[in-house]
Amino acid sequence: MFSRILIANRGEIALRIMRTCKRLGIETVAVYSQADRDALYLGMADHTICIGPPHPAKSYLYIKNIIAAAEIADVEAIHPGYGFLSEDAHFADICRSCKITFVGPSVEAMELMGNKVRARKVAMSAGVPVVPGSEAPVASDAEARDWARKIGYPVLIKAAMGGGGRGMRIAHNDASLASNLNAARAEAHAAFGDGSLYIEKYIESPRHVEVQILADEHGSIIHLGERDCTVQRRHQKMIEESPSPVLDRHARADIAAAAVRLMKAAKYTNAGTVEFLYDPAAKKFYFIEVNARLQVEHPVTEMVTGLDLVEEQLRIASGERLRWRQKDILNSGWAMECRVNAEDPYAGFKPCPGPVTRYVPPSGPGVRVDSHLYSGYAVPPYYDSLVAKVIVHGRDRSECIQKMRGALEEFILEGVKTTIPILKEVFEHVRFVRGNYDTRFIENEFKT
Amino acid sequence: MFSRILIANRGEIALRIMRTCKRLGIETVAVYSQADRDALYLGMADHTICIGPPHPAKSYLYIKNIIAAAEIADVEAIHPGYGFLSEDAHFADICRSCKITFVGPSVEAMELMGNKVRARKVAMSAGVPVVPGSEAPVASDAEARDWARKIGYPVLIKAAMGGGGRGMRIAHNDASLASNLNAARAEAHAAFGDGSLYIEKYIESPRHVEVQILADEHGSIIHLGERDCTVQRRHQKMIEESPSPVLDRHARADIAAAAVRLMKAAKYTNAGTVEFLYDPAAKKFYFIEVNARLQVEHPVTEMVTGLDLVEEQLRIASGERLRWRQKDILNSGWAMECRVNAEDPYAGFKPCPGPVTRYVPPSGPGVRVDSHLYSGYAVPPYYDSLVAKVIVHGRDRSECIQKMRGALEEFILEGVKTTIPILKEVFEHVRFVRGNYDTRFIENEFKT
Amino acid sequence: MDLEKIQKLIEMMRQFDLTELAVRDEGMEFKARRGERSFGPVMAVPAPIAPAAVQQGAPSGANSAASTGNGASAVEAKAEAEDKKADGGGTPPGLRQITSPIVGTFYRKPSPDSPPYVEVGDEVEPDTVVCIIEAMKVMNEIKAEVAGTVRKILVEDASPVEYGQPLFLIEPQ
Amino acid sequence: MDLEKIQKLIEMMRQFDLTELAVRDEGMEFKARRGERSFGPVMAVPAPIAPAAVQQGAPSGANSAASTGNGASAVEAKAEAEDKKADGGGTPPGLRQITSPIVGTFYRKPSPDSPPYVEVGDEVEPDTVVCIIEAMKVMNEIKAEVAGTVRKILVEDASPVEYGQPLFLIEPQ
Repeated sequence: MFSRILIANRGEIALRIMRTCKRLGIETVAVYSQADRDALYLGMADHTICIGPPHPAKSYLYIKNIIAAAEIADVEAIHPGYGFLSEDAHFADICRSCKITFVGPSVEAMELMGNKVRARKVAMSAGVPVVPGSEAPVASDAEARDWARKIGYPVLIKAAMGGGGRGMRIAHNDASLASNLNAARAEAHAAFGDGSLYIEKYIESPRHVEVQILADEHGSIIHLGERDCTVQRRHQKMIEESPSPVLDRHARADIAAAAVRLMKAAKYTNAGTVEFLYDPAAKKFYFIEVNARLQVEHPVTEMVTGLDLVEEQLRIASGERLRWRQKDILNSGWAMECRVNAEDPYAGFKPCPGPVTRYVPPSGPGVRVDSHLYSGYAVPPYYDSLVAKVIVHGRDRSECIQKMRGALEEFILEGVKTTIPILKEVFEHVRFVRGNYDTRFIENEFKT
Repeated sequence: MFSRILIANRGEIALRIMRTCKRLGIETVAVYSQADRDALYLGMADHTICIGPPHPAKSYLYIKNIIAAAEIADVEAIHPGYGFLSEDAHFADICRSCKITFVGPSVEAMELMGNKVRARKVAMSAGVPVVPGSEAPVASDAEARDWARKIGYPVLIKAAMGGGGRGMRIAHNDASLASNLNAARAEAHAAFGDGSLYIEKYIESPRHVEVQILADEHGSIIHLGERDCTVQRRHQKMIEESPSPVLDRHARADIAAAAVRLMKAAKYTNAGTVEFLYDPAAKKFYFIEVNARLQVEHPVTEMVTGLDLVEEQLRIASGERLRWRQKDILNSGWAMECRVNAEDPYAGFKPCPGPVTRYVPPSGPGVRVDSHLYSGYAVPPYYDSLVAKVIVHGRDRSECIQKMRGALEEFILEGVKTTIPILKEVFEHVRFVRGNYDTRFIENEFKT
Repeated sequence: MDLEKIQKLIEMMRQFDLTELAVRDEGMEFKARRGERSFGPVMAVPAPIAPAAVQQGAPSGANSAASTGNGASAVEAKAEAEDKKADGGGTPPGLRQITSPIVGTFYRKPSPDSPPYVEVGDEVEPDTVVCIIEAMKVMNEIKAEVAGTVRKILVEDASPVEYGQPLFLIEPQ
Repeated sequence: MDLEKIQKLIEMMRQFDLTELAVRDEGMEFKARRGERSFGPVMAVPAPIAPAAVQQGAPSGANSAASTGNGASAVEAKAEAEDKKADGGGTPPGLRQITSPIVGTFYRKPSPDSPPYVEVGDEVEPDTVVCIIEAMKVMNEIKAEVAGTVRKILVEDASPVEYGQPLFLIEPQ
């Protein structure tokens, strides 16, 4: 195991990773931008290094300063958390050339999974269903139209380099396809520097279901069950749970097996997530993409498995063998997570940075809050607006819903607007309680 | 189930009970003394009623105002928490005569267990080993000496009405017995209004092991495993864990079976704890007493069983049948609790009330903190100094120790002195880590 | 007078380190001044209530905030608070409160058909019964404890009352 | 009286670093004053750092609270902060800092056997190299960016330095 690592991230996930390191006796080096210099969690680190001004491009995304920090602090590994550099194969490659272990998959697996077209090919070759569509970026509008007619409208236009819902458009017929293609291409160019688009089947009422994978560097791979992240706003997850309320025993086994097959084919190592769209009416699932990193919603899996995913990541990255076989993984009960963002949910989820005047998180049996907030903390305007994750564990889904309602009710977070009010609404919504909703639930049922 | 209950307590346990009520949809009526009027947890209650000035005798122990509050708020039940009126059979009797359900055992069981001599007789009749000693208060110094010689020195002189270590003295020979008897009698008179004493075998290196019981009003009774509460200061528990590190499989089964036998014989209902002294050298256990209420350390059992003990209490009190059979109770992993008191551990555990200037509790996988504190709360000087409980759950004892070290390290609690520093020391002490200590561990090994 | 509001205002002054605050709204006027120096814990720390204030049944008032202060200005504030207490705790100048010594149900009449014990404008002696409070089926007579004139009845007949709740305003003789 | 409104007003005062605020509206009157000195964030609220301050490598100081402000008094406050910054941020009056623009290892000499780039007392021009900082095996020459005299060298040779860390104190010409 490592004796000292650098955490190339901030906020709740930096704190989360530090907690596991503390427990395992691993020294931590925390890097921070000047906007985070007063964050209390820095006090938990063994060393702290300022790596730049507030703007992420000049600090948390500035590879040169992060690597320099790793070198002067003499760390053996860098944990990238999620976001920022976590899926940057170039960064992982630099780590490797500097002989610093990147806590994540290999550069090759990251490159493979970072390209959706290549990832899709791997899936198909592994016998994992994909959403019907063009297997490569469409060369022309005519090709796009041919694909659309072959698949059948409605179709989705997606940017090859997009993600998190960015760069997606729906076309219902030839005319709307033509107009949307131009707009999507321009957007993709502006946002990702690459205007490549592909066309795929638009699934009407999908669920988002993903499978957590752990794979070591010695060929062992297991899954830790699925998470259902169907409650999203603007394609960003709001609520995650495990298990999924819409999978039956067979579908659950099939989707997990497919995920394992795919990751094996990709020679994937460390923790990763295979995301699927699931069509509950047809009982069919379709591979979307791989998230080659720890995910925001990983605590949901921790609650039902009793594992510490950050610990598993560190063990795998340090070359250990998986300590578990598939049969050792006994998911028990139900878990849910709510993401609390410093945003105004009734003004289009507008970010609301600023000082937190009072912060009293909920607690109690089966309640966990991952957050770097405290009374007096100021949410900086430069970064993601996620400020807390409320996670509950109960015997079944209805106990989870009860616990989450209680926890949200109890949560005191004053000074900034947050998504807590809309989360409370969701937990009272009859369709949520019954588990009967799709990925457009929030936009269709709530005024945001 | 009840639709509205009153919580006749304050602080962390009032908040703890409210959390479960919220989840179960039970309205809560919180009573408070004027010293607690600014406590944030009162905001979670559906109704609040001021019941008196700060002094407990005039508020939390003042039955008349509590019953009047229950009547004007029209509650169906009163949960007494721990301490205050929780073991007061007279209060339970008044509740019954006012047709308010007391969330606890019957008046008769409370009276039986409240009297140590009677409780001991029940134990003996149920075939549960007791510490050898006088079965009744000794009538004279001569009788005390006869008992002491029969049992063999050293012996313990105990006040019949004492508890929590108060009113106990050790005698090593006839001479020290004679002098200690007089002192103990005077103390018992002053403290409890009753000078009755009894004599029992003094066990040299005992562990404190207790068994959690749940019994419904329909004759079903189960145990939830044991807790080891050997780490004590001045006979008050500091650290509790489950399972006990010193019991083997047979001893564990025997002690649990003995506890169930005793509680059955006492016709005990609701949640209760049977406390034992365990002599690891002789592998023998001896019944000490029954705590006829929810205990401070109940979260330890919640962590390993996944049950919510307050929920079980409420269900039992409302007349429901136990939802579990013994075989359904699968204790998994290990759990530990640290009590954080607002005291100066290096000045004889002197209470340190006052304002909490900064409060940032630990969190993370398997970490739970039960506390009513927040940044800006002032710990009042009138009540128990317990201000927070840090509870961790892990796969095994060593993972628990790691997690607790991390949690204590992370805990920011400024403004008042607390027991956190000595708890940290305990978690580094080789004897604690090895599980090799007895109830005098703190006084023998630490400068307090 | 709403002591809680006053306390909140004073707490805000400390929290945000104000040296002066004056507010006039809805017939209430508030004016306060603090010392120039910074005071201890900046966060809204509710100080433990002084037992003296409590025994008088006065809500945790302006003086408790001041009691954590130090230096000359805190003493000033405290002295001011004591002055206020002398003329009636949280009540309008010149009036005194009768507060509930127990929890129960407040009744203005000995029985439904009887006339009320007292009405606004009535003169009372210290041992005049002004109401009864029922607790645990027992009727507890509450006496005025002061000689004067009833100026206001603060609680509706047959309402629940908590410990320390103001029941009447009396103008002492 | 609307306490929330009052609190918001007071919060605004702090947020925008006002020393006085008086409002009269809809029958409500409000007047408050805060101390002249910098109170530091009251609840240790670190305000977002203004990018301007950051590029100068100045510590997140008293001025950062002002940087979010607007309106007349905020402008005043900001001007004050700029003044402070001009005389050196956290440095002694009359001196300027050279701060590290990158993370790395600080070297005073181009090679172990060479003399140091600068010593205390040396005159420097804006493009005088004062040290090198090694990062990722690359030696980065750091220039004075100001003309003046080296008054203090703040970092030991061959020590690690973080972004924004003061390296030298220069007395400008």
